[in-house]
Amino acid sequence: MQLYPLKLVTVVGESVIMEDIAEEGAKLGATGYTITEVNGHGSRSARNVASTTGARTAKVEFVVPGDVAVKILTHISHQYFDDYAVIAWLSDVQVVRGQQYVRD
Amino acid sequence: MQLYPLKLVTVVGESVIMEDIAEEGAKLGATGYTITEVNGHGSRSARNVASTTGARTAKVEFVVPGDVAVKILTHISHQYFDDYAVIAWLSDVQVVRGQQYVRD
Amino acid sequence: MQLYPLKLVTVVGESVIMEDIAEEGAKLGATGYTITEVNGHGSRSARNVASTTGARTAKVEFVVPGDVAVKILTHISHQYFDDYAVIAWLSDVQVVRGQQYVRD
Amino acid sequence: MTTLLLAAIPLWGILSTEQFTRILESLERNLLTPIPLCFVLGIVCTRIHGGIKIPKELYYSIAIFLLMSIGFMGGHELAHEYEAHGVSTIWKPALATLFLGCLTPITSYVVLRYVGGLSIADSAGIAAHYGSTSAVTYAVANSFVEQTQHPANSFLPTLVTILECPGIAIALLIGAALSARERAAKAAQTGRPAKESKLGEALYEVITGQSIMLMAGLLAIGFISTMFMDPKGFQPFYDFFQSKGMLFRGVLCIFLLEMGLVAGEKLGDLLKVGPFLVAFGVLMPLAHGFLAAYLGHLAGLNLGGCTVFAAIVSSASYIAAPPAVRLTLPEANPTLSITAALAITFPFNIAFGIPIYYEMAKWIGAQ
Amino acid sequence: MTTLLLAAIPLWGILSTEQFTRILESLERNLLTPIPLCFVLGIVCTRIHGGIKIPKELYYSIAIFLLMSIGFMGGHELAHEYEAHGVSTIWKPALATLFLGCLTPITSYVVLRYVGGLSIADSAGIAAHYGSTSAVTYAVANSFVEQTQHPANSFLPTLVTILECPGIAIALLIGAALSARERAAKAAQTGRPAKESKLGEALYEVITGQSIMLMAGLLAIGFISTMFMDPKGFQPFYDFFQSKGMLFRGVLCIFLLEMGLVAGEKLGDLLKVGPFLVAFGVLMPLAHGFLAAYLGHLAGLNLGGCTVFAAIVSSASYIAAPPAVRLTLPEANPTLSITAALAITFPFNIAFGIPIYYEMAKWIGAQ
Amino acid sequence: MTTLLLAAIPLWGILSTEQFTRILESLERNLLTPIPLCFVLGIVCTRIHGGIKIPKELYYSIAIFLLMSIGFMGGHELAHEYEAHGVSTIWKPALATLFLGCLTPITSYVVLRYVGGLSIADSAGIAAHYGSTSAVTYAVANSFVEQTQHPANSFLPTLVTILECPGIAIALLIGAALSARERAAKAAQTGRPAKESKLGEALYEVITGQSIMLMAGLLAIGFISTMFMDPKGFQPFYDFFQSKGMLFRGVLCIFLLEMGLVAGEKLGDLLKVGPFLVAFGVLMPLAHGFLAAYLGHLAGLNLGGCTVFAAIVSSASYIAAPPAVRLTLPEANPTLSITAALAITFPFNIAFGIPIYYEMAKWIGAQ
Ligand SMILES: Nc1ncnc2c1ncn2[C@@H]1O[C@H](COP(=O)(O)O)[C@@H](O)[C@H]1O
Ligand SMILES: Nc1ncnc2c1ncn2[C@@H]1O[C@H](COP(=O)(O)O)[C@@H](O)[C@H]1O
Ligand SMILES: Nc1ncnc2c1ncn2[C@@H]1O[C@H](COP(=O)(O)O)[C@@H](O)[C@H]1O
Ligand code: NA
Ligand code: NA
Ligand code: NA
Repeated sequence: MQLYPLKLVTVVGESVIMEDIAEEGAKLGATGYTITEVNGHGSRSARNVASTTGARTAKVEFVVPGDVAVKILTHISHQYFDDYAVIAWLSDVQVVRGQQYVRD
Repeated sequence: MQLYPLKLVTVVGESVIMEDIAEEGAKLGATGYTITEVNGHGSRSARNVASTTGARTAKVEFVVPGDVAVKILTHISHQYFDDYAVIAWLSDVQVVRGQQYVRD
Repeated sequence: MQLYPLKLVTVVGESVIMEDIAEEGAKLGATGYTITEVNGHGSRSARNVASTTGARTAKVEFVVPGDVAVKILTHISHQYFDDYAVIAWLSDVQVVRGQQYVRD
Repeated sequence: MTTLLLAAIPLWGILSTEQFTRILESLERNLLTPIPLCFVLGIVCTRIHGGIKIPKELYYSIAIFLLMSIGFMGGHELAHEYEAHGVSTIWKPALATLFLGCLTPITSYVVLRYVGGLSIADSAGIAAHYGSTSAVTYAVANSFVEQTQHPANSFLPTLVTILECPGIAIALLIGAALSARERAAKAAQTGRPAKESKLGEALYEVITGQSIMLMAGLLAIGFISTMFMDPKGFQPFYDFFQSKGMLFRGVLCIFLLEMGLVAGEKLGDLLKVGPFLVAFGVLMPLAHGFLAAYLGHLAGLNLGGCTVFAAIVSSASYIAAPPAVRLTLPEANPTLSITAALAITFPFNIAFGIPIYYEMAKWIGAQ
Repeated sequence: MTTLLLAAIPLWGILSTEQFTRILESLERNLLTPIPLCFVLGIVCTRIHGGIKIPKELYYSIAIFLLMSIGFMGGHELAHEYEAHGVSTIWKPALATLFLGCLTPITSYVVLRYVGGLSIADSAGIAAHYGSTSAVTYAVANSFVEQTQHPANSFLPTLVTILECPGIAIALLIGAALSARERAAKAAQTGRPAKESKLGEALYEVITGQSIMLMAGLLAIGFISTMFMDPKGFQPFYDFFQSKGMLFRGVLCIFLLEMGLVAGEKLGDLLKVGPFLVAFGVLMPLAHGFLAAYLGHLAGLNLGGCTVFAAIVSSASYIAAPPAVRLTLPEANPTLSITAALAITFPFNIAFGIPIYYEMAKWIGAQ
Repeated sequence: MTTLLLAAIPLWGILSTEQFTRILESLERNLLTPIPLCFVLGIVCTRIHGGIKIPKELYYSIAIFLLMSIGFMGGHELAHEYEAHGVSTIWKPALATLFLGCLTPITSYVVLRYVGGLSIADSAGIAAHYGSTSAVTYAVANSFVEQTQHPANSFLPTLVTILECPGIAIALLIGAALSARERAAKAAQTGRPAKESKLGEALYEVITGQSIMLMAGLLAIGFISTMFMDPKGFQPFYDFFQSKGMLFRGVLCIFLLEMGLVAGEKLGDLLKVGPFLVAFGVLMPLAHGFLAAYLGHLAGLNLGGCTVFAAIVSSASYIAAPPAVRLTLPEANPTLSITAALAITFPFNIAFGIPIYYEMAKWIGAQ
């Protein structure tokens, strides 16, 4: 079992921006993404709009090489951190057949 | 991109206790949490009550500094491990603008 | 707080195979698993069938010792990687009362 | 099994052949209708690993509709009753309900603890389920008596609302009081601080829970709008909520299908819970049901009313009770209580209990 | 509070005692019906931390049904209207709607920015909500006038559809234009590239959003099938969607219950938003409503029509507007706009506004 | 495109001008009704990236209701039929159904593999879809013939149930048998163990799947309760489930809206699947439909019955078949089968197929 070391980027925040983030991540080099509906509470959750008004919280995950991870986090940090309730982090993962998640 | 090393605490278990765990985690120092509805199976899943009766499984995640992580895990371990179906683990994460998730 | 180092195996893919993967993981030594409904997009997502036709994406997580992790990933890689849209990775976790997730 | 058989003997002695035939006829009339048949379909489906999946959101939505409907029609009928007789016909049945709501958790606890030898926590946990009531059993019983042309007194939904809470509260208090010592001992022994009790929180959640809020709230709404609206404007709401209507009966079929799917899964646990609990799940309802029919008759309920009253008193909660018990008596094994309530008593009541209570009520003299 | 009181004085001056009594009677007739009472129940439930949980899928499903129903019945009635009078009766009200759809975001912006002193982004964001409309307010107002036996003109649903978009678009354009400079300055100061604007995207999403697509789409379907189907085949669709029917009224109760649950939660934010916004949320609708009733009357609407028209023009969007504002004016605080729209204006309209508009319309001379 | 045109020529030859006009009239009568119009709205909405989102739980709930309703009404009508004629009128159509259920997957496979040159797995996968049936196509066809005042024979729902499984089973067996060698070769070549086959599991899941369990189960329930209940008690269930009623027709609109949303998305895949599969998705149903109308007529079906029979035989499954194929023939490309079934055959049948089968049935002599 050959495993490739890659990075897992996890972003949690207002779902109104999450589809955009997923697509922007793909443009920055991610070969795919996974979105989960979640419920959340944080320091700016007052900014979060009630469920009935269509807004909720979502999580987006990207499995990407280190450089792409940094690009995605930098983009999110500039574009969204000031005005939206969002948290983002990075962790190390070992991926099966990981080469296919690295774009040339 | 400046990243801060923090801990990700993940707790999975009977959803009847998960909101309590989330709030107790906040009291112990977490600045926020993320809850996901999941389905689970484990050694004590016989204790898990059927979906129709309103009980299910949920996952709570906290991004916290190491000391808070230990406090949360210790609390959960004492209060819930004996009587409830619950699993909890810790992993390392690198968080964007991580200083804001550390309470003074 | 005594923590045990174990592995977290995460598998994301077409939900039509995810219950099977969960059960096969249990047979290979996992003491439990956690399933989450997600939405995903990847390189083979064209193979992914629309929501209305009952097929979607799901995530399965196993907390297991290293050797079981390798067994699960090897099995998934052989049985599913060629024909199904699926991604799988491994990460390091520290588990509370972790000994109970190691089968003899 | 011996327990079960021994316990059943007295029943046989009581019944004449003619009564027995009548019960069988009632059974047939009850069983061969879509509502119990959908329950059976659900069980069959689970047992053969069939693939029916009712989305849980549909299930919750139907539950909301049923509770609203029960409340609304209750308020509507109560307004008519109130205009006709004031509170004169209602206070006695209300008192009987309160009395039984306090009695049944105690009888249940005593039988479970001292006849069955279960632990304090398990006895109290199961008693909380049997002390409360099941709104769906009410709905099915009500459909049954409406089909026999003996509709129940108009204020029965009010009684369901009254019956919801006290039983859970009393059983949990018994459990908390009696198991406090055990817990303190355990805490001392392990050297760790005693766990926080969630009793107050859980009791508050039962009292302000979905069942109560929806039934009591819609009861008030039904009452007020019957009093103040002109009948033409009221009509569409009446059509939507009415318990004889196509919506109520129709969605009840879907609901019972899902109940059957869940009960079918729990059937596998019957072996685990053992013969005593199986016998308890059948005989305790019969005893409570008989008592309820009798007291209901004394309090002035009619034939349909006594039948439905017996059904709701004898039924066990599987919506409000489980989370409350799980939070306050975590050492109680939920498999025991859920299996008893959902896989034994509920099907027994739906299939056999309701027609038996009907014959009991007749025998007692209710009309 | 002073603002509120000062602003309310002129109203008192206008009303005679007899008119005041009539308003009170209308209020009672409106308030003591299931639809507003369910809203109240929802609020009460949240305030006491009660446990009603309406699955969000049920809420969305009801919203879809209501929008389809409004559209379908609109198309159906429009077909009759069209067969009887062509477009002669419709073009004036349509024009009035378009005019008010462009005016109300501007009046709202001006009042918020220059009377209230809110920031550009906050003013534009709130104005986007008040420039659009709330289909549920339409549904409740329509139920009210149907119950007073003064049904609104048949083409009102068409007007709801027309009113949905322009207000949001205009307010967002104002906000984007005026805050562009501020953003450029901030970008220069932090040395980071200016953020991408999502204005175009957001506007397209409003125009092709769920409310418009369902209402306009079903309007066309209702129109076409009324024209081409034989009445017998049309009947079941009519029964399913009709706004006087049990389904529409019944599910509206459940919907308002959920609205009450959400509004109840937002009540806690009233203190945060301050007295100015509370006054705005009550007085702006009254002003817009009066204007709408007046213009509607000039455009030929009947009594029910003027009432409903005033309700929809004065109401604030809380479905289409919030995500559009969040995406284009992210620096606007959503708590302000959502609280004003959902916790102030919506309840005010449901409980007091609609009967007041009814009396306004009468006073103006609508019949 | 050449394939398509060549294949269409014989049709033109068969039709007289008068027949052609009649077909156009039928088309108009069919197309300008809410059910197909909602489908069109869904497609339009997706193509312009409009924002309608039907919660999948609503979609599943409606599917459950439709299947229950089809089964229940089938059982109800079957009981009447049975009381009137015993099984004498039913066994021939049942046999014809079974025959076509076994034939259509084979014809489909042969055409796909040898005319279209698709791989074994793809041919068998698509054949599994076309060998089974679509309950929604049944519902739409049934609505159509009810509106033409030529209701189908009462036992058609029974035939839908019979048609569900055999086609999938036969196609999967063909696929598994023929592709076993290929797989063994590949396993040998890669040196890895051959993958486990999930054929048995998948077949069991088809047979005990949701469609069959709900339709067959409710068929039995409808039959039994018609036999044993008094008509007054039966009425609300009849009103709830009846296929001419407002609930069935109304929710069918919402269902088709969602189907349109999905089909609209798949339209983009039409280019990927190529002209052969487009032609297949139109011509195979016409061929199977004609055969079904003919055999149905021989077996004694009436005009409406032949029309609906042709519609169900010609339709392709997109609920039961896809997961079964995905599990047993994973190397088959699901885009091909789903696009053909959902984006070609389903819309074709809904819009054009059903009226054409109606004219076919007339031409054959069904009354
Ligand atoms: N410390 C935390 N741990 C886990 N999730 C968090 C944390 N802080 C915030 N979140 C998630 O991120 C979302 C936005 O957080 P915030 O920007 O702090 O309001 C919340 O709704 C949570 O789902
Ligand atoms: N080994 C495991 N890997 C992943 N999740 C687990 C594992 N064991 C337990 N879980 C999750 O934790 C819940 C409670 O587990 P248990 O206490 O073992 O019954 C289960 O429902 C699963 O969701
Ligand atoms: N780079 C990625 N990061 C995160 N999730 C991914 C990634 N690639 C694929 N996935 C997930 O895995 C599923 C199957 O991927 P694929 O096999 O690439 O089509 C997708 O639906 C996604 O949910
Ligand atoms: Na009880
Ligand atoms: Na407005
Ligand atoms: Na077919």
